[in-house]
Order: sequence, then structure tokens, then C-alpha cells
Amino acid sequence: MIDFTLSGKDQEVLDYIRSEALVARKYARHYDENEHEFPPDELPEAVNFPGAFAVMGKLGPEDSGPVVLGMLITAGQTWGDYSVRMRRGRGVGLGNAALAASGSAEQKAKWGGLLLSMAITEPGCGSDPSLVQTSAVLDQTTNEWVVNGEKIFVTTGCRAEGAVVWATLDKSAGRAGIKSFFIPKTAPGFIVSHKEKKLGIRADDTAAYVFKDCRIPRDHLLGGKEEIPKGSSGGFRDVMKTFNMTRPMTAAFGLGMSQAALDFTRERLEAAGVDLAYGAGIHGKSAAADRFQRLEALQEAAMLTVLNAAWLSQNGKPNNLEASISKAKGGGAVREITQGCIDLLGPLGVSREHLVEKWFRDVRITDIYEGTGQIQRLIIARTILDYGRGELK
Amino acid sequence: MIDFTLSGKDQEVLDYIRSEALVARKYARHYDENEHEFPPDELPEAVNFPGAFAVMGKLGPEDSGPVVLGMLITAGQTWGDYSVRMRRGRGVGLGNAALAASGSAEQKAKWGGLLLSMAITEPGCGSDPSLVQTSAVLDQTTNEWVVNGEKIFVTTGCRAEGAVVWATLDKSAGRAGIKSFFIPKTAPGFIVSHKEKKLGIRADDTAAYVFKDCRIPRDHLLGGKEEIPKGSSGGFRDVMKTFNMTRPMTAAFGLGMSQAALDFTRERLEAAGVDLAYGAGIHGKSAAADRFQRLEALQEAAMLTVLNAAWLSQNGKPNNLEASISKAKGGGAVREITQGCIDLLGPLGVSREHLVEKWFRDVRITDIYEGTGQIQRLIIARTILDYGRGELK
Amino acid sequence: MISFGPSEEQELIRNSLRDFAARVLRPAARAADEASELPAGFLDQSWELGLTATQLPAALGGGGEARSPVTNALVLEELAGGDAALALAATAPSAFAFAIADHGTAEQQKRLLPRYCGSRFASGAIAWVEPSPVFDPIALATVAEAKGDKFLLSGKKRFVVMGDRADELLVIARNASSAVGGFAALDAFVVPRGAAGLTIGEREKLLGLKALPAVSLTLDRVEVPAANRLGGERGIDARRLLASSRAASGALLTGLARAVMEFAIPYAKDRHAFGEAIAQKQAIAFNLADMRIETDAMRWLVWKAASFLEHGRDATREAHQAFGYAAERAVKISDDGVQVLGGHGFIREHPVEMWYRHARTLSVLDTVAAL
Amino acid sequence: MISFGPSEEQELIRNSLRDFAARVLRPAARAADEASELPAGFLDQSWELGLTATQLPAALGGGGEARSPVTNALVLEELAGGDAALALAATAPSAFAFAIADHGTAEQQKRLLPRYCGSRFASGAIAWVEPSPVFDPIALATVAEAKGDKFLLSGKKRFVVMGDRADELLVIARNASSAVGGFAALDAFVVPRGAAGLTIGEREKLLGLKALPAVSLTLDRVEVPAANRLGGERGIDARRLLASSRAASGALLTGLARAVMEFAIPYAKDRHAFGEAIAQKQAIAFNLADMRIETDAMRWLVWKAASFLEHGRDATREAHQAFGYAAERAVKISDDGVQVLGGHGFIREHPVEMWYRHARTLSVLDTVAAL
Repeated sequence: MIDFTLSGKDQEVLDYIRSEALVARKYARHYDENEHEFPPDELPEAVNFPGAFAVMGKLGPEDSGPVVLGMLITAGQTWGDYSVRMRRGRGVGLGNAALAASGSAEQKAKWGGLLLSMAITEPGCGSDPSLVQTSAVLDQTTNEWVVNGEKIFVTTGCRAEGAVVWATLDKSAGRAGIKSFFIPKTAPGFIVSHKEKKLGIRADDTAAYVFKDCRIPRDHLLGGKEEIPKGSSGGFRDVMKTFNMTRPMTAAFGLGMSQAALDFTRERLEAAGVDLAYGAGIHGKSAAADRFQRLEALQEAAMLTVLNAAWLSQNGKPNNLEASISKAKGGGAVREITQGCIDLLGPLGVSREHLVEKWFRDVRITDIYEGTGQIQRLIIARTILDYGRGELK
Repeated sequence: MIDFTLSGKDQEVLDYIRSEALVARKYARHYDENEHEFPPDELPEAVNFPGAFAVMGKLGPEDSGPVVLGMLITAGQTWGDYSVRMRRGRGVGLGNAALAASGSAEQKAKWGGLLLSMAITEPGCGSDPSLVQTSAVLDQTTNEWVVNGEKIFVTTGCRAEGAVVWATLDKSAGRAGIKSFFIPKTAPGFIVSHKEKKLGIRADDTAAYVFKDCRIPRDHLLGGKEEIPKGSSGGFRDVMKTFNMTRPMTAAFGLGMSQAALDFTRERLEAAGVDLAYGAGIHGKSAAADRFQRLEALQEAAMLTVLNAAWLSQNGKPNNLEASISKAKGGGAVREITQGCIDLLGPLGVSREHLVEKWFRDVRITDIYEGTGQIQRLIIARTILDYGRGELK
Repeated sequence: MISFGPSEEQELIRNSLRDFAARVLRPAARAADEASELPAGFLDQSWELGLTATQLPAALGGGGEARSPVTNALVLEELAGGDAALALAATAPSAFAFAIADHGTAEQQKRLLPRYCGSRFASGAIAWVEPSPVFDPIALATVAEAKGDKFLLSGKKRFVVMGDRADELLVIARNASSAVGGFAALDAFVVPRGAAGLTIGEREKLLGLKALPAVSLTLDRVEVPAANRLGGERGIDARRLLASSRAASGALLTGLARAVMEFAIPYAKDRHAFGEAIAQKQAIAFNLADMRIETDAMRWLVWKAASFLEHGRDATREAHQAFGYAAERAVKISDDGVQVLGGHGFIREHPVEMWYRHARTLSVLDTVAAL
Repeated sequence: MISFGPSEEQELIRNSLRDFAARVLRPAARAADEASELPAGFLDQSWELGLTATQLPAALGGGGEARSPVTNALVLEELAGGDAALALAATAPSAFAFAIADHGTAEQQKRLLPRYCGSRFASGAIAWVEPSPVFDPIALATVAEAKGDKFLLSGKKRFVVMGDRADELLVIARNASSAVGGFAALDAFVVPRGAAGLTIGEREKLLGLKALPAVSLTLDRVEVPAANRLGGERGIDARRLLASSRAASGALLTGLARAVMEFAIPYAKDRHAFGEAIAQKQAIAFNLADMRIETDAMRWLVWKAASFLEHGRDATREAHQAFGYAAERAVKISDDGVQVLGGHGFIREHPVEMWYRHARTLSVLDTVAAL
């Protein structure tokens, strides 16, 4: 039955997340201005906090369910800060998701407990993974893979204990030749070259790796399939699976921050006497109310596409199209919303004494990583037009 | 020297055009509601009007010049109505422009005095002229061209005395095979199949032609070049020339109507007590003023791109890029402006008791004919990227 | 609990109405628009769907099913997918009857609703819009003055949907006695067609929705008994009345936008230029992708507002968003639809130019329907 | 006469400044932004361009050329094409001096302008912005009370460009004695740095334009002689002062947007994905086309406002349009520039993310420069 109201439990969990977010927010500016530091795994205040799972307990049929609620929790956390969280669990890196998606049972057991980063992008390839240049060559004598190449934009790259790395066994084979390898930081020739300096999410650990004759045991190839399937893009599909769950999630990251910008703007404008009440038509309101309300509608619209993608996966329905819709919509919405809030706040909005300018910078990554808005639209268009990559490039 | 003020003469001419436009506007609704009728060549009131050229007299160095002023005059005329004009001259059809561009001296002398339509588009080809299916085959025995095919969207197609028709001598030759022919309405097999029923500019004479074994003398091929140049797109470039002057002009057509919508909206809102004065920042105005002022800025921006394209051609400078810029900008602006005026007027804006809803319909053609906004952006992008059609399709 | 899943029953209703829209509304739409007339027999045919009676109390002859704004959102989207003008005509009785059911006293319901449970089309109309260039639905010029046990209504109304044939009108007015303005001052009165001082003006000529009969009204000190003040002493919940109406327009606009998208996609695959289908051009393909993104977003906003109404919660904000967002996007989508068709989009052979007119017209009318 | 043709002299100025921007501003911009400091020696180096003195009266030691807002629009666009923060720093003295030249009495010009004609960088700053979330440049909280032959200034100011080193400030305030509000109530006062009651606050920390020094001010009943009221008895032409300032911001934003476009075009041709240059994708190519369309439109709007100012005509509307339009488009273009670069657009190795911050910052500041 179609329903858009929250259960008591839903609300209770989100209220708790808000209390965590308010603590994290105290640290937001510090780690933005001091990007060389890493936020601690646990904030001092966290000691006495029960944590979301404890508060959630067992969800009942009247609650919104783990995936949908998970999206609201995610947005609730970034509402506080993107990079600073009350607690950072282990084994929650993007690399862990990749391991879970394509690793063997034994591999999962062995490395699942480590914090793993995901190293895909290279200086020469952005959204096109088939351009991967990092190579893995098998040394028959030692039964080791010898990996060479460069990776950039590696999330949690500095702090990770190991990385899941995309490398090709045969460049001429294109996508089909790409395999995922687990490489521990301890492997010889694994070099963390630098931490990226970014527009936003500065406190976030984003690294660049270099692999110089980096040697790893033969069994470090995820899934273990060494042969290159002919014709089809082969194992690449599995590799791509990793993304299907993360698109609505990344949109939710951004929307938590754009919501924060809206809430701050409303608070300031109302304190200054601006009436933002809903109801009147265009001729019953101020320019500020008109613009603010349009931004709030955009926020709501984008968040609902995220919840729809989540609800589908929660109910075991295919959501590849809807995941891309939520990512495309969210990526654009957060840009427009944070830009618009600054229009409304004026000079105050661009001062670093407030967090709005930071949210404006932090959300900008939303439309870029995990597939840009352009990539998402390609996926959407191909789906609704029933086209393959050959027909729509 | 950079200057954006009008000379006394400029203003005088535009004031006169406004007086004509106010008369034409009286007839606007009638011919919109009765699309089967044609507006008269001369309105009764026109008898005592001197006409723009008489008022203009000889322009001096302090005046804006014929091409720039011509754009302002054009917009001033459609401000009254797109289809109804005080006077309709002869020899001013699009076909006449084509004849002027590619006809021989003799051909110009012979047919220049007639009102000529331009028949390019076919049911199967929109913006891609290389798909032209209408064929012209030379009958050696009678030295006649035998033309067969269908043409649609022919402006002034019913009233024209003849048409300049694009037909191919050899479909396999693509663009290079396309030639322009003069075909008088009197030619056997020239059938005016129907007048198109349209969203807007309903009073405008837009016809569909059918050519059934239509025979014309051999010398009716414009320019006379019968051979098909190899490789290059050949005579096609000449054929395309026709468009270079008309893009800013069509943008001006639309902008005259969007200006009319803005003027009507301002009048109604101010009469109702809405303050539309400029000066205050976003927090000093109403939603209506904010939206209206943004629409006015858009109108101004678009009109200036038109004037820039006109000024360049007036000064003998290349303006192919700027002509496309003005067409792309104008085509989008008039849609947004007329849509926005209706938002501001509410229900009143969609009532046929006022002309705003008509302007909303009439301007919609601007972004379609003479090359859609997409086609213009292709031209602009190829120019700034220094790409050929092969590199950017 | 947040859920995007229609019930099985709602799925059935949605499918049968999608079929009805395709069989009855879509084929008749163009001729009706050109003729500015409803297709003969259309109202009786749509009446048989029982859209109004189903959700009226069984005791009064109705279907006795619970009022469901969510179900009605599904209904309106499907009907508008066929044609928005005909969808509004078919559901005009619901707009009137649901207002009585939601806001009327037991006596008023008993007196007024049975007609809407009968086998023949019953016409009621809502008179809310006024002839002002700065019209605002919660700041009305039409006033109701209390006079003993009567009210005197004076003012002008416009765009009264189906007002030409309505036996009774629900006139929204500002209560002259109300100190505060805004929602709190709004009242609704049932006015019989024959009332002295009520003049039904000529038929409105519109940009779009031409097939839909709408008229203007003049009320010159029209006397109505206090018993006709909807909700009696306590009056109406004006926030709910407006929210229901705005969300309904949002649902119609969503169906309209979806129709454009579903027409444009096969057209763009079929139409060739420069050696390939125009759908293979990123500019067109991304445009179609945006149509899909936005029709989804429009629908979810409408569903959220409908869900709030169904739970009896204040939906002022949600409905405002649903209508405002849908209005902007429906105009954009239908405008882009015209552009995808190019010259053919400007010709009345194809439905897209009509949808562009429908969208632009409906998107300034947020007080003509109900969930 | 409508003309888009710069004079030969203007062409020369434009070319030399384009060269200066490329040689001096662009290479220093990133380091200056990261350090939040102006490059050493930059102010003296830019002072040698004589941007301020050229248009000041010869009698006072200036170049004696006519004030030309149009020429200055060309200057600001070119400088901002190098870097907007450094452009604002370099032209801050002009903003102060041109205000004196345009609005000051003969005595005030004689007293204040010679410093701006000298060989050493002279610093004056304009204090207009106030710390309010609903700041409106023509509705100020800072007031000037007449007291005998003096005025008492009280209020708070923000984002005073170059206020950290200014020897004198032009403080815009509302004349307490003015019955009407708006433009008519605005006055400007020359306040020396050392004035009692004037507190220069700490340096502003901004989103963008980090290299540009800007401070907050507090005025606590600061006493200034009537002789320091700009324009003396008649005061200032506030419409002109604001129009000049808004059009100037528009010119800077145009240069900024052009920089993004000129960086994105070769990048998109060079960058390959899915087997071709990304510039060959319609989505990217059309985006670049729109950058070109809009930078043209922005420039013409700025030129029109400048032309009106040059003719001594009221340019309130034109400047409002030039700034408002440029502000929206510059943010959009720099935002799209980041998108064209993808991940690289988010990294501080490339200038685009800085331009996005510059554009968003400058587009809420319409009272910090002058033509």
C-alpha cells in the first residue's frame, strides 16, 4: 500500500541519527580547514551513544525497512557532516563491497574484516573503465601477479589496509580483460603517492596509488577466474555490479547536505522575518519565499527518487533504472539547491563562518563520482529506448 | 565605438512601426480564430500610412544602420502580429532570397518580381536536407525537367506565384545532388495539396505541395549548373547560403512577440499594484517582480545577440557563428518568456480573451524553423571546437 | 511506513483506467479539442466507471469504500494520460461530491450526496478562480456576508469547470466576518443554479483543454441559507480542500507528461536524420531520459501529498510542492516534446502541440479538481 | 547608434590587459588562493597599468581622459579572465576614486583624487555590504545622523574589499533625516582609517576570492565633518553608484565565465573516453556551445549598461539585468566547467574548481567594484 509517513520507530531512529549528526557537525569546520588531519574513528562524545543499530533494534512490518530507512539514515548522517561521523566501522569501504560482490567465499572470509579501498580510476580514464592501463602479469616462476600502474581518486585510500584494484590481463581485450585484485598495503611496490587536495569533502581520505612491480600471490585475483571470456564483456558485468547498490546511496549523501543548507537558510530567513509559509499562490509571497519553496520541492523530489530505488531493492525488484534516476536527479539537485541557498543568504552564504559554503563545495562530488550525471543519463536513455551501447554512445 | 543608445531617427522609425503594429494587432485575433482566411495584403487603415521606408528616409552615420535597425523594425512589427502586417510587399518570400542567392542575373530579372515560396522540407526529412527525395529528371526529348515529390511546411505556399524547390538529380550523390529549381504555380503537375493546421502563426500561409510529373523548362534550374560536383557537398553550400541572413531575423520575429507578452504582463501587474521597479536586491521584492525581471533580462540578452549578429553583417564581418548564437538563444528565450508570463498572469494568461496565449503559441515556431536549436548548437559547437561534421554529428 | 507499492486493487483500477484512457479518451481527444466540445455520450460512458460513487457512503447509495486520495491520484494520472480535458470533465462530479463528503455535515451529505450515487451523470461544479491578474486562491475578492440565518454572496468567478450544466455550485468565498485572512477566512457555499442574483456567464475560450466546458459567474448579493454553508458552524478545512485540489492537478499533469514521453520515445526511434535515428543523438536521448526522471519525481510528490491526505494529516506543504513542481515540469516536458518532433510538433496532426497547450493551461489551474 | 565595435584605442587596451592577465594574474592565481594572500608586489605591478589615474582629471595629475565605463568594462573582463580575486584587488582604488570623480564636489575631488594619480599604489575602499541574511543594498541599517556641521555614522559593514590597508573608506549609509527610503535615502561618507569609533574587524574568510583581502567594520557614532559627505549638499546619485558597481561585477563575471569556457574547450578535445574525445559527445559539445552563447549575452548586457552610464543615462534597469543575468550564468558555466572535467574538476590541481568558488562568491557581491 502506497504510504509516505514514517513509523514511530522510523522517527525514533532518525531522531537519534540527528543527535549524532549534531555532534559530528561540531568538528566539520575543523577538519575542512585542516585537511591533512583525519577525523578520528570515534568522537569523544560517542562513548555514551548507543549507535544506530542498537536504537533500531528489530524492525517490524509497520516500519520502513532496512534499505529505505538506511537511505534516510545516510542522509541524516551527512546532514551533520560528510567526512566526520560519530563512529567509523571496519570493513565498510567500497573495496569491501567489491569483495562481497566478486570474491570467493574463502577470500571474503580472509579479507572481509579489513578496511578495503576500491582503486578504479586512472589519470587517463574517467568514466570509461575500458581504458584501464594498470596491468597484471602472471609470473609463472613465482606464481605471483606483477601489477604496474597508477590509480587516483581512491576513497579512504590512505587509511585502508588494502585495496581492490582493477587491472587488465590483456589491454587488447578491452573490458573483458579487466579483473579485480586484492592488494594489501604491505605488498612490495604498493605506494600511496599522495592525498588529493579537493574542492570539497576535504577531510575525506582520497588518495592516489602507484603500483611499481607490485607482487601479490596468484590467489589474490577476486573470484579466481583467470581466463578472458571471448566476445562478451565477461567478468566486467560482475565488476560493475558493485555500483548498483551505491548510486542511490551517493545521492543520499549529497541530499543530506543540501537538506542541511535548506534548514540553515530557513532558520536565518525566518529569524530575519521572512515568511516562508506554504499555501499562498505566486502573488501572495516574497521573492525569497518563492525561490526557497522551489528549492525545497526539488530536494523533496530528488529524495523521493532515492527512496523509490531503495524500496525496489528492498522488495527484491530490479532497480537498475531507478538507481540511475536517483543518482542523476540527486547529483543535479544538490548543485542547484546549495547554489540557490547562497543566493538567498547573500554575502553571508559565502563566508566560512557558516557551513553553507562548505555544503556547497561538499555536494559537488555527488554528480561526479560513482558515474557522472551524463553516464547515468546514458544508462536511463538506453533502458527506456531499449538501446545497447552500440546504438547510443 | 561601443554604443547602445538609439538615435533620434532610430527612435522615430520605431515609433512609426509601433503605430503600424497597433493597427495590425486589431486583426490578430480574428485571423487566428479564422485560419482559413488570409490577412489582406493591405489593411484599410494602411492607406494613409507612409510606410517605414518613407519615414526612414536616408540614414545618417549617427543612426544604427539598415541591418541593425531592420532587426528592431522586424521585432517591432511582430510585436503587433506575426501574420498580419500593414502591407505585404511583393518579392519578399523566402524563395526570393534563394533566387537572389543562387539564381543567374537573367533568372533574377525574369522571376524576381514574383512572390516566391521556398520548398525544402519533406515528410521524411526534417533538419537533414541530404534526405531530400523529390527528384528532377531531364527529359532530353523535350528539354524539360520532370519533377516528382512532396514538400511540407512551405511558408506563403498558398499565395506564392511560384516556388524555389529543392530536388535531387541523383539520390546516391547525397547533398551534392541537390539543386534548386524555379517552378511556377502554373506548371502542370504542381499541386497545392493543403494548408497546414498549426499550433500558432495560424493565419500564416503554410502549405504542402505535391509535384506529380511536373514539367518545367530546362532553364529553370537556378544557376544553371547541371553537373554534380564530385566529393565535396558542391552546390549545396550556395543553397545553404540562403539561411545565413535569416537566422537572426527569425529570432527577431519571435522576440517581438515575447516583448509583447512582457509588455502586456507588466501593464496588468502594475495596474493591480505590483511593484516591478528595478534596484532592490532579492530581499526587497515580491515573487512576481523577481520572476518578471528575470524574464525581462532574458529578453534583453536574446535581443542583444540578434543585434550583434546584425551589426557584424552590416559591417561586412563574418557572422555565421553569431547568427546561430542569436537563433539558438532567441528560440529558447521566447519559449521561456511566454511560458513565464502565463505563470505571472495565472488563469487570465490562458484565456483567449487576451493575446498572451496566442503569443505563447506563435513564438513556438522560432526554435523549430530555419534550423532547430539543436542544429544551431551543432553549428556553434563545431565552430568553437574547430570540428567538421565528421567529428561532431 | 514508506512504501511505493500500490495495493492489488489499486493495480486493477490503474490497469482498467489505462485501458479506458487508451480506448475512449485518446482517440476522441483531437476532434474534441478542434470542436471545443465533449464527445457525444462521453459523460455517461465515463459515469459508468463509478469513479465518484465508489467512495461515497453506502448508507447514501454509494460504494461505501473508504475515501482514498491515493487511489484517486492513480485514477487521475491514467485518465490524463488519455486526455486531460476529458479527464477533468469525467471527474468534475467527484470534485464536488468529495468536497461535500470531506467537509459537509451529516445533514448536508444526506441531502446532497445521493444524486452522485445514482445511475445518471450528476453535475456539480466548484467556483474558486477569480478574474484577477494577481489571483491567489487563499485571498479571495468574493465575499460572504452573514445576514440573520442567511449569507449574501457577492463577487465574480472564472473558469468554473462544467459550470454550464451544473445544477449546483460550490462557491468558495471569503467570510466577511473573519478577522484574519488566508485559509481561516475561506468558506464554501452550495448555491443552486437557479439562485437569484447568480448569472452564469458565457463559455470560457481557453488556450488548451478546449473540449472542457468552463464558464464565468457573477454573484450579486446571492442569498443562500446558512444550511448551505459547507461544514455548518465549523465551516470547512480550507487547507485540506486546497491541498486535495492542488495534488489532483499534480496527478493530472503527471499523466499528461507521461503521455508526451510515451509518444516521444517511439517517435524518436522511428525518425531518422543524418544517418541514424534521432533518438541516437545524445541531445535527444538525454532529453528523453530527463522526461523519465521528472515524470517519476512528479508522481512521487503527488503520491506523498495524497498519502498525507489519506492519513488525515495536513498536506499543505506536500500538495504545494506536488502541484508547483508538476506544473513546471509538465510545461517543460511537453515543450521538449514539441521540440523532439520538430516541425511536426508544431502541426495539429500530432497530439504533442495539444499537450503543450493542455499543460500550459492546467498548470495555472490548481483549484479545479480533487483527490 | 547601436554599435558593438570597440574603438581602436579600446582594442589596444583590451589586448594589453589580456596579455597582462595571462602573464601576471593567471600564473599567480592558484598559489594566492591556497595562501589566502595577494602575490608579493602584485599591487605595485598592477598600479603601473595606470588603470585608475588615466581617467582622472589632468588638473589633479591624472591622465585627463574622459571617464569611460565602457572601457572599464573591457578592462574588468580581461583582468577577471586572468583571476577575479586579483582583478578586484587591482581595481579597488578605481572603485573609490571613480566614486569621488563621479559624485564628489570640486573641493572633494581636489582634496582626495591627487593620491590616486601618484606613482605609488593608493588604497581606498568602499564599505557597503552589511551583516544581514536579508541584505539589500538600497535598504541599509547603517545610519548617518546630521549633528550640526557633522554626521554621526553608526552600523556594521562586511566584505570591505582592501579595507585592511585602506587609508580612507567610503561608507554608504542611510541618511537618518531622509523621509523616503530606497535610493533617495542613500549617502556616502569619506571616513579616514583613524576615525574615532571606527573599528576594523578581522579578515573575512570566504568561499572563493580567498586571495582578496576583505574585512568587517564597526562604526560606533563615528564623527565625520559635513565636508566628507560625498557630493556635499546634493549628496550622491545613488542609482548611478549602484549601477556602476553592479555592471562592474557583471563584467568581472563575464571574464570569469570566459576563462572557464576557454579552459574547457581544449580540455574536452584532448580528453578521450569511449573511443573519442569527450567534446565529440553532443552532451558535452552542446554544453560548450551554451557557454559561448551565454558569455556573449553576458557581455552585451554589461556593455549596454556601461554605454548608458557613459551617456549619463539612468542605467538602474540595465545594470540590474547585467549583474543578475551574469551572476546566474557565471555560476552555471563554472559549475558545468567542473562537470566537463569530471573528477579532475573537483581537484585543486585544475583552476576550474577555484573558478566555481570565485563565481559563486562574486555573484552575491554587487557593491564591490565600479566601472
